[in-house]
Amino acid sequence: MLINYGYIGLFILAAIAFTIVMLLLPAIFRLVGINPRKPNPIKNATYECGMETIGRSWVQFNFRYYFYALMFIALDVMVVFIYPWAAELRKLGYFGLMAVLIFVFVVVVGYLYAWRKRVLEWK
Amino acid sequence: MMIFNPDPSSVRQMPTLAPDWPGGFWWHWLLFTVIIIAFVLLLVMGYIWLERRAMGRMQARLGPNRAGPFGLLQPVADALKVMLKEDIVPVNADKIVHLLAPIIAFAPVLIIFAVVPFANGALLADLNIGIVFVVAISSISTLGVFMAGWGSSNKYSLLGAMRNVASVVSYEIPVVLSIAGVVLITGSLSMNQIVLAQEIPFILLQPLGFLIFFIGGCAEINRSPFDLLEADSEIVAGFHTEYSGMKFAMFYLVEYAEALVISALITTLFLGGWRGPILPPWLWFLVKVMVVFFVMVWTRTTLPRVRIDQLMALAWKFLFPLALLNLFITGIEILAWPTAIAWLIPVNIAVMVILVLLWSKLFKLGWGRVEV
Amino acid sequence: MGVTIAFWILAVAAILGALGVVLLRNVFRAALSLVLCFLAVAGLYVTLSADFLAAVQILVYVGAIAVLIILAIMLTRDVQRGSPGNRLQLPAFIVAALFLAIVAFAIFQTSWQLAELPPPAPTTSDLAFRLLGDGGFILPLEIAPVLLLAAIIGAIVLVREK
Amino acid sequence: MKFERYGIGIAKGLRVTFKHLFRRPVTVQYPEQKLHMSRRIRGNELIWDKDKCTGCATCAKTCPQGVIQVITSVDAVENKYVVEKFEVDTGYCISCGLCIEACPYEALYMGYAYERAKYRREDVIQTNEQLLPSADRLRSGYMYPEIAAQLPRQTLLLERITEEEE
Amino acid sequence: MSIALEHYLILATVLFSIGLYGALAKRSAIVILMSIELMLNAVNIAMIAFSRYIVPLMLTGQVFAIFIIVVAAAEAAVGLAITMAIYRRRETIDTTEINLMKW
Amino acid sequence: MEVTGKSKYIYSDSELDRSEGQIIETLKAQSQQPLADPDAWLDEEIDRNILLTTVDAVFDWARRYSVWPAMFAPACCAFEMICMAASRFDLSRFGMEIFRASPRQADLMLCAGTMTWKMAPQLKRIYEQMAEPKWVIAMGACAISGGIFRSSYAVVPGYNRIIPVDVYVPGCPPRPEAVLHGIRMLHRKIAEGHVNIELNPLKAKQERLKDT
Amino acid sequence: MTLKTEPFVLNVGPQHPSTHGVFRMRATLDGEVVVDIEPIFGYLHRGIEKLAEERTYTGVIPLTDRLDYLSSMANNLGYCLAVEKLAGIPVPERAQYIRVIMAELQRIASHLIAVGAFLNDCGAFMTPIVYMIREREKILDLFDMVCGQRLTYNYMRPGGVSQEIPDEFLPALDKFLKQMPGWIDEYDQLLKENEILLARSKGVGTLSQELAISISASGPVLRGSGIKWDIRRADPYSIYERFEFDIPTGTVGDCYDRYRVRVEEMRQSLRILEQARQQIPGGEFRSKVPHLIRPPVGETYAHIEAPKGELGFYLVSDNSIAPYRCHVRAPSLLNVTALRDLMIGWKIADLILIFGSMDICMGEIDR
Ligand code: SF4
Ligand code: SF4
Ligand code: SF4
Repeated sequence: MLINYGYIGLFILAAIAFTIVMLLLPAIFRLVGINPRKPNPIKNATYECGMETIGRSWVQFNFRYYFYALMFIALDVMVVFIYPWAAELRKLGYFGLMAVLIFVFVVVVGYLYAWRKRVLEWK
Repeated sequence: MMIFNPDPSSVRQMPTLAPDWPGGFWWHWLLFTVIIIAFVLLLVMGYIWLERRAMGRMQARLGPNRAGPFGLLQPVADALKVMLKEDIVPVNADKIVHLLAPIIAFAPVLIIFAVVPFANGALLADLNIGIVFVVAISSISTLGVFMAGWGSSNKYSLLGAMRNVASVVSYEIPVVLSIAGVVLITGSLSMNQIVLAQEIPFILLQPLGFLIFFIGGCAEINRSPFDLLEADSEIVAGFHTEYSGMKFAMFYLVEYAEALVISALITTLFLGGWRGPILPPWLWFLVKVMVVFFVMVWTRTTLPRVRIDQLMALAWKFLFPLALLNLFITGIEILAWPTAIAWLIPVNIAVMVILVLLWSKLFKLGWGRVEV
Repeated sequence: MGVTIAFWILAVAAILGALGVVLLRNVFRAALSLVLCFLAVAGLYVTLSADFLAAVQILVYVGAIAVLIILAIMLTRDVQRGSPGNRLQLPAFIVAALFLAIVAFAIFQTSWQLAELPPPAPTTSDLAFRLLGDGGFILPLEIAPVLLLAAIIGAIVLVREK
Repeated sequence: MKFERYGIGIAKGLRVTFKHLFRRPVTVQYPEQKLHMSRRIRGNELIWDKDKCTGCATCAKTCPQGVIQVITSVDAVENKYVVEKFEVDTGYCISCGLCIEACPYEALYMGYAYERAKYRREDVIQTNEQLLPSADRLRSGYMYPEIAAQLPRQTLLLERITEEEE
Repeated sequence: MSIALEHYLILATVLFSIGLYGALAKRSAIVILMSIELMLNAVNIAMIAFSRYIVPLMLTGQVFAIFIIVVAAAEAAVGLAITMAIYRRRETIDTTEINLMKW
Repeated sequence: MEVTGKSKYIYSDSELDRSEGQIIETLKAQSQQPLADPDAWLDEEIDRNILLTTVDAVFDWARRYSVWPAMFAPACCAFEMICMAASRFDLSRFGMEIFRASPRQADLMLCAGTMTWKMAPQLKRIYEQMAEPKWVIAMGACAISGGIFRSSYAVVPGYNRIIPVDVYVPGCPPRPEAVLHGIRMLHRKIAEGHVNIELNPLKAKQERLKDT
Repeated sequence: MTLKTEPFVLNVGPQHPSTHGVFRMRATLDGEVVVDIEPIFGYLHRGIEKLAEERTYTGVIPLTDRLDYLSSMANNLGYCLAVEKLAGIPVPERAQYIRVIMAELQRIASHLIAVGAFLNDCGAFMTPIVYMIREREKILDLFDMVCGQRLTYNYMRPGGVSQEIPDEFLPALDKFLKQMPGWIDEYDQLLKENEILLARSKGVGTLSQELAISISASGPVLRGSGIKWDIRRADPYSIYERFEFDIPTGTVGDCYDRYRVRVEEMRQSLRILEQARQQIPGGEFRSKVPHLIRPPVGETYAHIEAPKGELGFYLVSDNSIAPYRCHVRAPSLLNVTALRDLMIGWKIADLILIFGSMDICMGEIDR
């Protein structure tokens, strides 16, 4: 089994290396002088429809985003249990089905609570 | 040095990385790594070309046709040119994050292809948790996009990045649950096993799962009606507003490579992967992937964009409950009729139609304050 | 052999990532280095033949928890402040170092009862049976969602606008 | 989002785009195929008939822009004006055609050509000889029905003449 | 030289200590939460290593690890929620500045 | 959430107006004369070695067929530009349909319309923010000379007061074909102008250093 | 407890892909929600009204072309009506019909762009606008045939039109009238019932009747709110009282209504065109007018129903060859004043949508 992960691990390294090489190409070109580079203060300023930026750029966002992430994290954890279950359901039988049904039901209660409390909406 | 002198009894049979393929481990790895990377790059270029041409035709025009025959070299020209552009790093940007973002966005997409079965037996490695691997790795890409938005220190970028996070966070769950439906039928997490189990393409057995996966997949990679995070008409170019040159090209590539991932996954999970008569497996795979991509282009040409709250509502209030229902209905079916599968096709299609209609109705009535 | 190399690389990456979390002043970067640590740990799981868990690690930690943390950073505007230490830095360091020393000592002193068998190859199905099968951890399994439910409700109550 | 129509609206839209896939594109491949312009085209140049022009400078006065510059000297022998310099800055002219309407001696025409992009600003200005009609500087039929009648019929997208001609 | 149980345990301890240091010495609540995640991760490594080397067929350690991940997720969710709730009232998440008694 | 009062902006309106006015006045004072046209390549004979010429040819080819325009469309001419991108004239045949909203990713600024002094600082800013190499096509009388509004107090008499213009396309508005012709001329310029291969990187670097 | 979210100021425009020109909105956002918006314009202020004071009455016509450059014919018509009223110039019958034909064609062309741009702002990646431009192109061909330009026609003159329509014009017009209804149907198929579009635009940016009246909105924006007001009926100019047509109105006044009103108006314009085509008489195309018009001292106001609303020209004459004062009542400018009220509380995406549904032309707003 580990041999497969050996392949994958090396592939991951290769993929990252490939990406970095792709990014390095323009840098090399620039050293050779093919790619232009003429920085100036205006060019390096932030683009905002041709205006100068008003205020800071670190926008602060609404807390509403948090609820989605929250629901997501709970359900994601649920998925962790669902996958092995799904793969082996035939052998686990109705008992397994019931177990996961109860599991999901309890989490879904939380989901319904969130729905009821209208945190899954943008007002 | 006691630490590194372990008890002889603990020295056990570690599986060695021995060659299990003619030519040995390294050759196997090298060959297929090169093939996969080249394949992905070529296919992505093909995608770009296909999209521009198909979209052109649908809009009653021609599309690129000057660079090379039929404009086939258009993506090459674009790639070269982009490589030759100046690279701008805004002064306000978090430079390291700005630099790392394209890498973190692009590498995972490439890595996913390591386990996609292009032909019988995945090329590089057939992981027995293949599909979980794909789901897990693909969640890293989000981070790259977020880093891009953050690192640019630009308001539009940040808005785009936030939108991306919001959409990924919402659509991951329905997508993953619809995949679980497929896993239920196959009883295996290995991508190749999933293909092998598809005597009947799962699009027939899991029509609802397919629908959810398609919509959710498109939303996750921000295609067609869900392309909010770089919505031209709203937030300029979204998270890559401040990127130029090769770094921008990376994001451009990511966009299409992700589309490729989704079409490859749809092909593998629902359309029978490389299976098919007469033609060689890889060709079948290619054809199916292209067809799926064409559907994506088609919807992109036709549909308007949804708004962020609608995007979220669709995921949380429409797709997610349906995905759960689908999962358990499939589970019961599997347990009740472990073998007889074929006659479930009409049943499942009927179930899909009923569920979707019912849910649309509820949606419309504003049950549980669904309306947005 | 391959496992050894992989272990060392991943261990170094994990420790670097962890150090980054406590040493970097920019909170956003600290979170990114936490992600690096998570990924390295996932790799370590693979070297321990826990492939499913590795995927779960990435899925939950990188895909969800890291995103949650980054969102929290965005929402609380903590970046501007950086991540300074408090007055307890030195004592904390001593505590941590002491802990490390004691535990390391304990580890080397214990003679572990190592099993001879190789681990089962695909862990997923075994996991499924351990979790859901007869005599598995069915009770904890059913308690877990209650925990999640409590977390959801608690967090919503805490953050929601009145 | 409401699904009042269960996605039928979306399906209809998809059908329209799909139909277009098999329609002939309306594109003209510009540098190779060219449309016949309107017979009254106001191209972006002026054409000046030196012989007919009397140097009365009505055009210059009518031009809302003051684009036309006419410098004349008096020819005492023949008792008429001689145009020394007739200059049009086509980069400034807005092709309104008022000068053509105004010229009492029918000495000024709009040009039929439109491909007059230049690399330099100075090149856009036309003086004396550059304004005369020639083979590649056809006159347009704007305000001159006789000329219009000789020009080829305009290609209309409505009729898609291009199709037949190919 | 082969990798044995001790290696993993030492690694886990190191990670745990770093997390411990972070949790004790940092002022930002979010960084403290991140440090706690680190500690949980370290425990997970130890769990899985034990499972792998001591009871390879039982997978008990892995099951434990899954539950720890559940706990970590819940902890992160609630911890960050508390952080945010505090931030909303106090405009800060600096633990030294948060004096709960004087709320 | 209620936000009330003027305090919601970081700068007050009058401050913004005043600074805007200052910027415009400075720019106006600087832009009394047109900038020189970047046309040196028209006369210049560049001799290079064979290798570089081949590489150059490939690069120029790529640049030529992948000119992405920035969206810059202040006035009427914009609609001819849009028509040019639409089905009848189809800019995409030249690989140009990717209108980039962000100047960072664009190569060509198609100046379609009247430029007012109020807008000029933004124009300059957007132009500066485009990544090298970049080109400019002045489309229409307004872009060349101010056109019909030349005598107006508010209008910049030609884009070449602010930014260097590569190709001038007269007309008001120029027909889409005319602009396409201009674009083909730009292609020629890209092909023959050999954007930049600095043969002596060291020297170039020194020059760069000198600039900054 | 209100959130202590820092208001975050975002510039939308002046150079923004979907502000239809150089319009700038300083939006204060809370997350994605617009809490305040300040429209800033003047980026296209070209001084048209001032320039008009130093040109002859005929020389002003090219300037009017560039007011609302999407409906130059209508602008020409409005200006010429004003001059005729001021100087008492008669217009021959045939010229009236030609003018009506042109104005209605122009209305269709302008609405095509308005609808296309609106749908494009919804994010339907280029397709609707590309289709609509294709149809507009057909109309432009007709204009091109008549006056030799595609955008700035400069066709109408005080006392008629500048040239007789060419022979091939009327057959081409017939063809157009035959084909156009089919095309409009096709567009309706494309997006009229699209769920996403409905969800995006129904109920969004509702302009109440009171507000619409109090800002003196006009055109489709007003009619979208359900007010039957059309200058062609309310104060018929030219020969509009001879034609039969309906005034389509919306019910709610949201973006979708405005979009539908425009589409229906195209159908009505086709009806008018049909009738005008049937009735067009022979005769002169221009009455005898001196080369330089010198109206008597006085002032006048003439208004027409331009595609975007009530377009009025207010002229003051001091008996010279140039107007003493020329003021334009630009429909877009008045319609755009509703912007702030419509947008507050909506999201950034809606902001663009609402802006698109107003159908604004910067040339006219800034002048
Ligand atoms: S008006 Fe005619 S005749 Fe008089 S100067 Fe002009 S072109 Fe010559
Ligand atoms: S066409 Fe108009 S602007 Fe051009 S020269 Fe003649 S009158 Fe002047
Ligand atoms: S050149 Fe003519 S059409 Fe173009 S912007 Fe200027 S006035 Fe408008």
